[in-house]
Amino acid sequence: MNGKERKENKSQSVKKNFVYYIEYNVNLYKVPLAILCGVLLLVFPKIISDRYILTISVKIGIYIMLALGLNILVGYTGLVSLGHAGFVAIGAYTASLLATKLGFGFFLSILVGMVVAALAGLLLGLPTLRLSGTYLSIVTLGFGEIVKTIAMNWDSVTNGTLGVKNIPSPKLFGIKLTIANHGLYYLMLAMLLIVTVFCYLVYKSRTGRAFLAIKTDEMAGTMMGINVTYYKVLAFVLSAVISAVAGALYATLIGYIDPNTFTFDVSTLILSIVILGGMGTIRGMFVGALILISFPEVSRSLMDYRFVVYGLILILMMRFRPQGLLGWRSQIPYRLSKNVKKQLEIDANQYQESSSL
Amino acid sequence: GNKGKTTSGDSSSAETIKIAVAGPMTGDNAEYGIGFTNAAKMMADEWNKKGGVLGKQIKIVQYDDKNSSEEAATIAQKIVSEGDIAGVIGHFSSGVCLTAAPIYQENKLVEISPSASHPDYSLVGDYIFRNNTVISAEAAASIDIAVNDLGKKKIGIISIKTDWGTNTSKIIKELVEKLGIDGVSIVAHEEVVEGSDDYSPAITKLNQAGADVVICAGMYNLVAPVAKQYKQINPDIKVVGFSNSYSQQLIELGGLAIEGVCFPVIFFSESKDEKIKNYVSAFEKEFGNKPSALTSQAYDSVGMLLSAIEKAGSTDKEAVRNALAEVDYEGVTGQTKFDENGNVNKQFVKVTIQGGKFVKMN
Amino acid sequence: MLKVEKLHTYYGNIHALKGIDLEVNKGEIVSLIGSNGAGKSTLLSTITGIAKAQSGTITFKGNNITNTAPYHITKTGISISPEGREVFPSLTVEENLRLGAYIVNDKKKIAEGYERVYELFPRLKERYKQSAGTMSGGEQQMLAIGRALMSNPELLLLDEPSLGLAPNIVLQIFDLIKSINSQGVTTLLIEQNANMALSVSNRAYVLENGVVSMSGDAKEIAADPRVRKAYLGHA
Amino acid sequence: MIGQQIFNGLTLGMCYALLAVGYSLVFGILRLVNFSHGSIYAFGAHTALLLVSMNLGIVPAVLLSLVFTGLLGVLIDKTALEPLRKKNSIPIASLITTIGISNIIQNLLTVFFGSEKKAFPALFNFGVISIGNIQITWTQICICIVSLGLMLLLVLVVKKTKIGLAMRGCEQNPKAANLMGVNVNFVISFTFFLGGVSAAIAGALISGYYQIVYPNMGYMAGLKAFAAAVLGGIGSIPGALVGGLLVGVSESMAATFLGSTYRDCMAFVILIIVLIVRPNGLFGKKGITKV
Amino acid sequence: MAYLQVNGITKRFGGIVAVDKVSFEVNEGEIVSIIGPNGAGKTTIFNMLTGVYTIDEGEIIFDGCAIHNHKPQEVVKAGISRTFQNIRLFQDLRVVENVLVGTHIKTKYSFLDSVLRTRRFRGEEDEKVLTAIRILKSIGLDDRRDDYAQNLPYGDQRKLEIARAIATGAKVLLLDEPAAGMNPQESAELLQFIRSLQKQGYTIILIEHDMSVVMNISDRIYVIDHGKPIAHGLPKEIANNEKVIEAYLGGVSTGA
Ligand SMILES: Nc1ncnc2c1ncn2[C@@H]1O[C@H](COP(=O)(O)OP(=O)(O)OP(=O)(O)O)[C@@H](O)[C@H]1O
Ligand SMILES: Nc1ncnc2c1ncn2[C@@H]1O[C@H](COP(=O)(O)OP(=O)(O)OP(=O)(O)O)[C@@H](O)[C@H]1O
Ligand SMILES: [Mg+2]
Ligand SMILES: [Mg+2]
Repeated sequence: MNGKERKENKSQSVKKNFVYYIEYNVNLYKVPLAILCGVLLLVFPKIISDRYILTISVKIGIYIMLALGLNILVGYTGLVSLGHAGFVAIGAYTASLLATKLGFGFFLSILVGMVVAALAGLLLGLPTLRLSGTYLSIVTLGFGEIVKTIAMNWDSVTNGTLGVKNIPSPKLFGIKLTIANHGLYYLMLAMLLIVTVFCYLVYKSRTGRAFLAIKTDEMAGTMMGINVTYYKVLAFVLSAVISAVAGALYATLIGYIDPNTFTFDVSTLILSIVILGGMGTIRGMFVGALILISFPEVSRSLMDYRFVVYGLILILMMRFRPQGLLGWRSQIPYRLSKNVKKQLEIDANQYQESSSL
Repeated sequence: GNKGKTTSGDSSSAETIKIAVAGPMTGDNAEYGIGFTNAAKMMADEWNKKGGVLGKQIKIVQYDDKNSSEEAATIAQKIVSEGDIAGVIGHFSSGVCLTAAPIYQENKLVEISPSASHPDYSLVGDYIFRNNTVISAEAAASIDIAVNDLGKKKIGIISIKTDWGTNTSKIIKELVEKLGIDGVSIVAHEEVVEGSDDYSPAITKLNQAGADVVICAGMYNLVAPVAKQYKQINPDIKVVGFSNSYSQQLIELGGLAIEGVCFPVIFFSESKDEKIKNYVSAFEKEFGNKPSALTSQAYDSVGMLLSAIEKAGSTDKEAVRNALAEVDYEGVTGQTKFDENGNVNKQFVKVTIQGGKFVKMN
Repeated sequence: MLKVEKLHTYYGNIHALKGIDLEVNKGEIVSLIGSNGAGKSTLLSTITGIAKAQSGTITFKGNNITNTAPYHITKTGISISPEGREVFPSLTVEENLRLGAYIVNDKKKIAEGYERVYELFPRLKERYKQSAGTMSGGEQQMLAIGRALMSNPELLLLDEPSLGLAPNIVLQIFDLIKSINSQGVTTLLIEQNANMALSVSNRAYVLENGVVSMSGDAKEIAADPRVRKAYLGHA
Repeated sequence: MIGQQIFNGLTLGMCYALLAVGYSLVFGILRLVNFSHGSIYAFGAHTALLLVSMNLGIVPAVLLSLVFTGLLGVLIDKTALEPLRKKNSIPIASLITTIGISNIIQNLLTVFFGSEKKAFPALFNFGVISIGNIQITWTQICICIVSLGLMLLLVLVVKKTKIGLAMRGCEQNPKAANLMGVNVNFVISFTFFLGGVSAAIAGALISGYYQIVYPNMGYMAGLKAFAAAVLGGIGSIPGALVGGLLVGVSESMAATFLGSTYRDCMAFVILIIVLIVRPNGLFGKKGITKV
Repeated sequence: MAYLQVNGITKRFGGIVAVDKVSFEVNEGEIVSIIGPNGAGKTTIFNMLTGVYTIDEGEIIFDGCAIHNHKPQEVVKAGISRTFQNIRLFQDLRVVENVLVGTHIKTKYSFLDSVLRTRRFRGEEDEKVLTAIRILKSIGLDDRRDDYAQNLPYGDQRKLEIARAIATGAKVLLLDEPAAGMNPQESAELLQFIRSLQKQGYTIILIEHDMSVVMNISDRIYVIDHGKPIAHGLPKEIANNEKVIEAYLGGVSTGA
């Protein structure tokens, strides 16, 4: 009786909720919605073939990937990194140096970039295990600065301040993928799809739950048998690898990188995207990147005031939606698989039978 | 609408002829980009008063690349996407120019940089020009000042750790070696980074090495503090700079410490030449400060581009390029003609500071 | 002395207090009982200004204190031992107590305050240099109560003071409530241990789902069969 | 030469310490890394420059700039951070807010003053003292004296005064502090005022030392000072001093022995080494986490 | 040897000896309570048992293996799980997810399995969800399955902590003041629940100040004061022990 009352109360309060409506309907029509989005994204370059807009679109895609990567650290595991530009730099440098100096193909060099970044993630993850909060953040910040300094001073490998020039466009089946032939755009889409799905799958598994547990209460997590060390390092590694992929793509998009491409401002930009979109969510990264990357472009006419307004946007967003634009807790019930539902029904029947006996 | 836009470049339907000025308009080196824009506007005004070019008015469109390569790559895409730009004056530093130039080349849009000095820049392609000397020429002039005019032998180099600074210092070293003048040598080379105003470690090391002249490969904002901090420990030190330190701000920032600092320039605003005098006073009236060397090179760059358009008789990209390659232009920075790579050769004036003023060396 | 009229408080869209009327007279001990989530702590939060009242008024000594800042309310002579203890974890026991007497400027009064608290809870005296956060649960509860006494309040609000305390200390706490009451301190008391609470109180209110469902003389309430069943654990 | 470099490093370190104190003060009460501190510092220096150019005389100009910069700190807290506290929003929202503020201040400075480097009058320019073969300028000595004095004062405020106790209480548990009668928002604003003042003092001293100001001046210096603050144990004022000096000297040494291009990452290298050994910095207390 | 055997464990914090040579034993299927004045060292004992603190002296032997100074996650794996005196739920997660986190160590699929969504992943994941829901049913929280832990009333949060501890698959549950903040009726319900756990074969160690719970449910009771054991025995014996009454109970009716 008591339980039933409660349940009714709950469903009442849930029904009022706006977020619930959105989520409910999105969930209901997810297949048509996905197809619609897919088609729109695929035909986009056919409708708008302006190179500048395509360049920006690819850039947005890259930043979505970067945000997804950082989100694993910040949004899932609760480790605030202020040096993500370091991982981006590692990916970008490794891939473009291999491509320009040793003539590796794009896909091979990206693979090596991922491995190197994973090692760097491991390297950074391990010593930071004992650190928490601000202490961890500043070490990641330092990591970013150190990577930059290495890139600047290791002339024989990185060309120092001269940077890496003439980074070739990726080639697929002998075709050069460029902005002009939309190849780079589709490459970005494909990579973005993979990264997004990957993040989703990780999130919806025991790994994702372990991340979240560590974020909310590390001690309680340990008490549930979670190997905090392993998962923290794993978060670093995954995050680093994704950033490296995006970094490599970025290098071919711009065609030139130097140490100053990867400053602290890049790290804070990625972080801002994560927070603004809604940390811990995947949808938020898309919206966050769309806003923060396109804003400086659409607001060029503001000139000097451009970044004043940018700062204002950050402040106002945080003031009115500190949890991020799309940062809400899911209101629809936890999704149970068919098997579970079936089994639960059997349970319920058995219970009824036994009580009616 | 988009399609019309792309074709309007070479059709004559447009009301105006647009010239893009790209450079740092905000941020760290904004004074240069804004200088470019001002100079370009002045040149365009002069033409417009005379009736424009090909009977159309000239419009200067400003693009901000914040002197960053990645911004420049986007900006260049934007400029070529506009479709109705007749040519680009700009990008400021060599590294940034090198990122943007391939995009212009690929789209066959003429670019003239008033400031790029890296040897590779003009090699990007046949649409890429510069109205600035290649760095080796200027470096040779600086060494000449240090060795011949100041009569010093122990050269120290202090260079800013940017692509320009690294490259310049490398070339200085090579040149000194090649010259092989008796007793002249590089005694020490120190690199410094932007974002720190404390140069004492580098200076102390140069001083220990016994340098009697320091070639400072950096802009005014490096030369001034280095001179200041160096004179505190060695009042007799001589400092030689480059043309990009030729700016009123050098004097404001350096105060007494920059007395006697020397450098080679292509353009000297105190020149007695009537043409230059008129230009300088007009510029000062309009914008409240004297034009720097790079600004003046931008001014001439616009003049050359417009002459080329006039000569080509259309804004057809290829015709403009071909005409530009042929232009022989008498500007405030001297008689200018591009060689087969799109480079120029200029006469250097040696300038020093005396009593808080720039004067010609004798 | 304290008068609450038609008080409504929300947490976002959760309606936690739905029109509370309550009064505490000078010199009284008043108990507030009710099950988990009834809104007892919310009422104290609203009185102390931590939670904002949507509507209704709270008057203390004739002054309207609705929705004034907590620090201001403290200065008028209300002091609270809050739910969840809320000690300052890195500060020492002594510093915690010193902050309790933040509004007191008289050095002598502060010294007396320390003495009184230390006498009451010798454990706190033993550990006056220990960081409050490393104290055991019960020790922290003692600290929270002691801290509330430091400001010599006229009205003392106690939110489940016996929580986590050993049985003998619980007895001591109720003795304390009586003894400071006899010194003229008025007390509003929330307790899960309704039996004991009612036994020391003059009057009592029962809260259910954000409304007062019953009020009256403490003995009458304790005798009420519904209360006995629901809150006192007697069949 | 090494002696000279160590001394130069110490002066530089004092400058960092002055900046680090600002981070520590704000962190010490809000547990917030105030990323706008570097910009506030630049603001202080530019205000001083502006006031000096108005012919007020250098001392009144500097003093006025302290007040203005302090008020800027209060303004930031009141307009941007207090509303976030009211809503109990997640800490990282405040962090992003301070990044936004930093953007605004720095770009407004650029708009009004231009991005180029500008000359700042020399302070305490009374000449040079030689001890052995080490040359020490009066400017350096004054920087050290003023910094130490300021830090001593701040330590006294935090440790010995009632408002200092209130500050520590607010850091630990703002809600409880409020219940104890502490006007938490006032105390926080006061802390921001102190932070602003310390940034302005740093701005005037450092600009007077190098005689250069520009809108971007707080960027790298701010990051390094932040590292210094953490190195010492963020929240601790003596920690900020020791951290600052350590960063200053190691940077100077790195510039001497490795080359100036390595100096910027030196602060972080030292920081990481220290944190691996002492995860809460040199003077930092371990957070209390009793289970 | 008993199921869980604790021999002379000691913990010092600076000058304070929080736990001083405490020994006790717990047999399989028993409910054993630890009581004592505030600050006696009860929670500290739990912290030592679960590997949160290293111990300064002594040994802890569980099911024949020494487990002292092992990492907490290893202790959980060995089969000991706990709740906290101050509730430590994963507040941002749903109720069912809280319990799922508890099943973490019993889950065997690999990272690759989860990225590739292999059959093994799906099978195991379904099984764990089912386990979680069944545990919630048994504890009466099933209808709050989709709520976020933060929004639960206090009493339900306590129950969820227990559910989460059960989900780890542990056989020994350490409950630290589970009845704190509950009214008499609610603690009576809790009492029933703990009994039912015992029937299901769990071994339970309980810290509690509510004598109506302790005296009713415990098979045996250990009393410590100032870190030292002062008495142990059956509830009745403890209730009438002079030392215990003086140090701890005062004049409270124990309901035993
Ligand atoms: N910070 C909060 N945010 C949202 N809802 C809250 C918050 N605090 C309390 N509530 C809700 O408000 C209602 C009243 O809670 P309150 O804490 O006042 O109850 P209580 O009577 O003190 O219960 P307890 O005996 O558990 O302390 C409950 O439904 C609770 O879930
Ligand atoms: N980290 C620590 N540093 C210093 N002292 C500590 C620390 N942890 C616990 N103590 C002290 O050890 C003693 C035992 O604490 P513990 O938490 O075990 O008590 P308890 O028996 O659980 O008490 P309660 O019933 O009040 O919860 C207490 O006096 C406490 O102050
Ligand atoms: Mg309550
Ligand atoms: Mg305890």
